[in-house]
Amino acid sequence: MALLLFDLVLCALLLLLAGAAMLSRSLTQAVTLFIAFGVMMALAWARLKAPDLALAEAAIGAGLTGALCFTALVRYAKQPAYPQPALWRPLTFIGLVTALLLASLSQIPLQPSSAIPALVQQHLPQSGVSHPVTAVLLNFRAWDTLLELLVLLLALLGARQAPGDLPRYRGWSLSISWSRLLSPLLLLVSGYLLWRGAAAPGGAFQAGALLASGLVILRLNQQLSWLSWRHFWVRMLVLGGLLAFVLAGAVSLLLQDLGAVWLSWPQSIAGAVILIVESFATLAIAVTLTLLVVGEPKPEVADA
Amino acid sequence: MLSFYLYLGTAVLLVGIGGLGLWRGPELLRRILALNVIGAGIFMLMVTLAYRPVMQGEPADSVLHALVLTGLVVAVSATAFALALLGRLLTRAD
Amino acid sequence: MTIMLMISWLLLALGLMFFLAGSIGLLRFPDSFSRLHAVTKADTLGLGLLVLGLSLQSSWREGLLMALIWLIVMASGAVSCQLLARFSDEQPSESATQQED
Amino acid sequence: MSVVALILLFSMLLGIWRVLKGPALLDRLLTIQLFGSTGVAILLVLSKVFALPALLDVALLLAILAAAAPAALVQRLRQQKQRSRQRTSL
Repeated sequence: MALLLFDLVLCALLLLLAGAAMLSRSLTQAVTLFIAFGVMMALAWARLKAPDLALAEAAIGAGLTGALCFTALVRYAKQPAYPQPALWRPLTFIGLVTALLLASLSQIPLQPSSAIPALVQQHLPQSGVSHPVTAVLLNFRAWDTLLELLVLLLALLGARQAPGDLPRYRGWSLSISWSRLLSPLLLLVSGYLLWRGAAAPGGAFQAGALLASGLVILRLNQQLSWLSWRHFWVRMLVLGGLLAFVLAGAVSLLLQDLGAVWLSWPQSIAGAVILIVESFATLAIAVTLTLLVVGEPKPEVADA
Repeated sequence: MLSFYLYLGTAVLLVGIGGLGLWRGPELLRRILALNVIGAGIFMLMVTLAYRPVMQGEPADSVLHALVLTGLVVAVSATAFALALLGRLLTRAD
Repeated sequence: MTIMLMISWLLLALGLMFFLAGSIGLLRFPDSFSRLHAVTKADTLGLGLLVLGLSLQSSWREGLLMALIWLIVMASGAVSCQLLARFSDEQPSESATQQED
Repeated sequence: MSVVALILLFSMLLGIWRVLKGPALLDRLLTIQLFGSTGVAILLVLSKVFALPALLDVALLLAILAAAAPAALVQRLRQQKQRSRQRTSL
């Protein structure tokens, strides 16, 4: 009973935050509400027993999205206020569509009819890891993960074509030393998440997102000035995830018999291959997201 | 049972709210936020569908969880790309 | 065992009281700085009591992890309180210098 | 035990009013702070309710990031003020 009430309040909070973010007059308020919405989504994933997603959402929603949106807000600094458009026409149309969608929800069967989860459970012992989500991401559907790394790379290359012009600024010493104090802990927890991914919720995406949040926070506090695209090894780190993936695919193709499928690992070394690929993927995800979020600062701008 | 439909309904309503924000705007930044809200609604629909086996005492559907996990990271990178374009646009408007 | 459980629930209830007090403070206090005070202090203490109450019902490993979480939240409450206060303190003065320019 | 989570969630609901009302930016940032610490508490309680120890890791992660995020965000917002000041001096 209390759990049902909990669900009710959680859903009400989610809808309230999203609605207020869309309709609020000030953009700063909208961004603040959206960040709070991200934290609430992490709670919703925890409630729906998806701890993997809760980990990723907490890292992305509480760290990366905040930095991204506040950077955008900085650019909106002196824009004139936009007039508020009328509400009734979009509201009628969207309300109608949403009502139809809501009515169609009763068609969703309560019993899942897909046979795929059973297949995953059946092949889990041969995958090299014991956590099903990691097995799906890095073994059964390794193609998806490979292509996702490609998408990340493309996003970074695209964003590099549109550089911003944010000046550097000197931070407070309290904030700088606090971020320095936290950084070993962030590194430790990312490593822990990566290692745990074999047997429990965790893995490359969560560890990469957390590491990226940590790096972003350090970058915003004037640390890690070497972390930019100009540096050769940073570029190698960005490419490393894809390269390790393709290399692992090629090597395991050679090790297996003729007729083996691309990106299927030999069973005896599957665990090791997954760990190596995941380590490189974590670093690649972390560095790519960091560069995407903080961008390149202008070479030198005088302090205030 | 009731919670299941509650979360399904919330997912659909989130998509609706996001669609409203996407239509109405008026700032581009708010439209990007609206796309993220629509994405959150769709992810929630998928995770709620993955929750169905839990109601029968089985583990949740890991394939859907993996899909949503991929989606979360792709969504944040797409948002970052969109915001970079937005930043460029605002710089030129100055 | 039942006494432990009772103590645990007592601590949980106390912790909840501090959380609610923090939220009510955020709602009702007259100016931003007292609201800052309410949120960063009351919630930290509430979380501490909650962690204590929960760790009476769980294994020592989980208890240790929860204690670590509490330490982080406590330190961050203190630091972010300072940073936020300094940030809002800077706002009026900056606009004043801007007018002088 | 889920009653505890419910009450915590309710205290978050109270905080929303402050984001909507403002008036200063500080008040809005404060609500994010409140959401961070209360969210950590809810995750701890949920991990007990569902017997899912993995949620403790989520709470740890949220605690670290909620700790570090305000510091970083405040830096960015100070850039905003610097930027608008540069603009007016040009």
